[in-house]
Amino acid sequence: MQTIMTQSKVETVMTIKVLYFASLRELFGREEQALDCADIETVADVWKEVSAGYEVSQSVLNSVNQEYAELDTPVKAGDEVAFFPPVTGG
Amino acid sequence: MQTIMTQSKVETVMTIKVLYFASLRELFGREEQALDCADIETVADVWKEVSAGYEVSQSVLNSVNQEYAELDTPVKAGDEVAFFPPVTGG
Amino acid sequence: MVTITETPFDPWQTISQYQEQMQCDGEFGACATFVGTMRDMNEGDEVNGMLLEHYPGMTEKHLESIVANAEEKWGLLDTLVVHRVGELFPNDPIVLVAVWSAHRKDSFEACRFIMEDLKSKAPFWKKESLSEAEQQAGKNRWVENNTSGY
Amino acid sequence: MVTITETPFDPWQTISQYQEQMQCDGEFGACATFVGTMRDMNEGDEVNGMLLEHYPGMTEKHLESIVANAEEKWGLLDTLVVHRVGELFPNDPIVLVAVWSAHRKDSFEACRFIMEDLKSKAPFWKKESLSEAEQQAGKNRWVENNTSGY
Repeated sequence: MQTIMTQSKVETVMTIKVLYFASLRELFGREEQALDCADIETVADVWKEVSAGYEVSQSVLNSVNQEYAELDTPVKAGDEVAFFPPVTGG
Repeated sequence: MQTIMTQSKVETVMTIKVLYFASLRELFGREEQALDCADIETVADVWKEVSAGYEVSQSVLNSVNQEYAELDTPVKAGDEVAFFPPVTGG
Repeated sequence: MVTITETPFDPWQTISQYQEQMQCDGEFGACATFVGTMRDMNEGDEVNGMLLEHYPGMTEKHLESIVANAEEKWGLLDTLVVHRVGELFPNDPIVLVAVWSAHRKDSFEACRFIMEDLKSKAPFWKKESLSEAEQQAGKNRWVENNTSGY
Repeated sequence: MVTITETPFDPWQTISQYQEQMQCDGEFGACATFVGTMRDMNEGDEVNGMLLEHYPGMTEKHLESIVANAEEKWGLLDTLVVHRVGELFPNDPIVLVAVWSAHRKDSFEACRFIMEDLKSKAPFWKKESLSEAEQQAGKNRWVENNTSGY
């Protein structure tokens, strides 16, 4: 997961990539955003930053770096965090 | 199952059709025979008549008129009785 | 539909053709299938060929009653059972069961139920040829029991 | 093999072609498959179309881990999973799972396990268009939960 970067590129990585899918994408009116990672320690912190006051409920699932995660899962710069409703494939 | 017959044909129906399949067909050296139904009341009676002393075992299954049957299932003239080993299809 | 055939069949083409003439387009959300194929090994021995014997009449009746039982027990839209008889060779499809239903639980359970009932009760018997030499010498062996599928 | 595709696929032709290039001829005695197809009704409403959204990257990874789990749990010879995304219409195949094994118990159980895990955890989301008028008005509905398959 770690790559050697030039000093000028370090800045771009000091963010967390946040993705939204399905009804949450429509609710938030966006599918992706870059979040400054200052003061972010967990998925719950990410949610608080991006959700504009929406309560997190059982029907909001999340993942960190494309693996299912919990609200207390740690998040660091460069991570990809996603929020989405219960899945309905198949 | 019943048809109107001329007197001359009644005689042909006073038999039981006995069929053998798979290893039992090979053991008995025949696949079919007509058995006089005198003194035949059950599948066990049929077996005694045709088996030339072979013991009936758990690995001999039977049917009467193409439905699974037991040794004490009644058998009458015109019936089709079959003996066969455990099935191995599929 | 239940079919017993001496002719080799392609299971996927058979399902595809059967499905095309079905009258429940848009209704079925689920199709579970099972295809049994002849292997070239059994009980540790190489198998070169197989003779599949059945009880004409009783076999068809029994398979039709299995299908009727499954259709009564689960909500099925259509069911197809094809079983090969006669002379078979390794890699030949032996049996095909395909079950269509609105929801997946029904087709999964019915497909397995039909296969287990077929294996344990439908009057078919397999005789294996273990090698060409044995085959020519008529030294084949009857398969004695099917293993349980549960 | 796991494939996500925006292109409509014929499940039977897909299985047939996949099986032809498999390297286990003579070894597999059993193949259990499941095909999920789009119905024209859901929860009592007529459905005209569907948008199937997924999480590119995570979806593939998750399906591959389901397959790896199944292959570890049962003795499988090969596994194929195909899932459609994008715009779908009634009667379109949505998902295909095919599992090959030596004996039937393994393929039956693994096929159902893969489908249940896929339905409950793989990141796909369905949005239904209930009528052409609603579709034009952008009034579609997200499917909220998959029903249990057990």
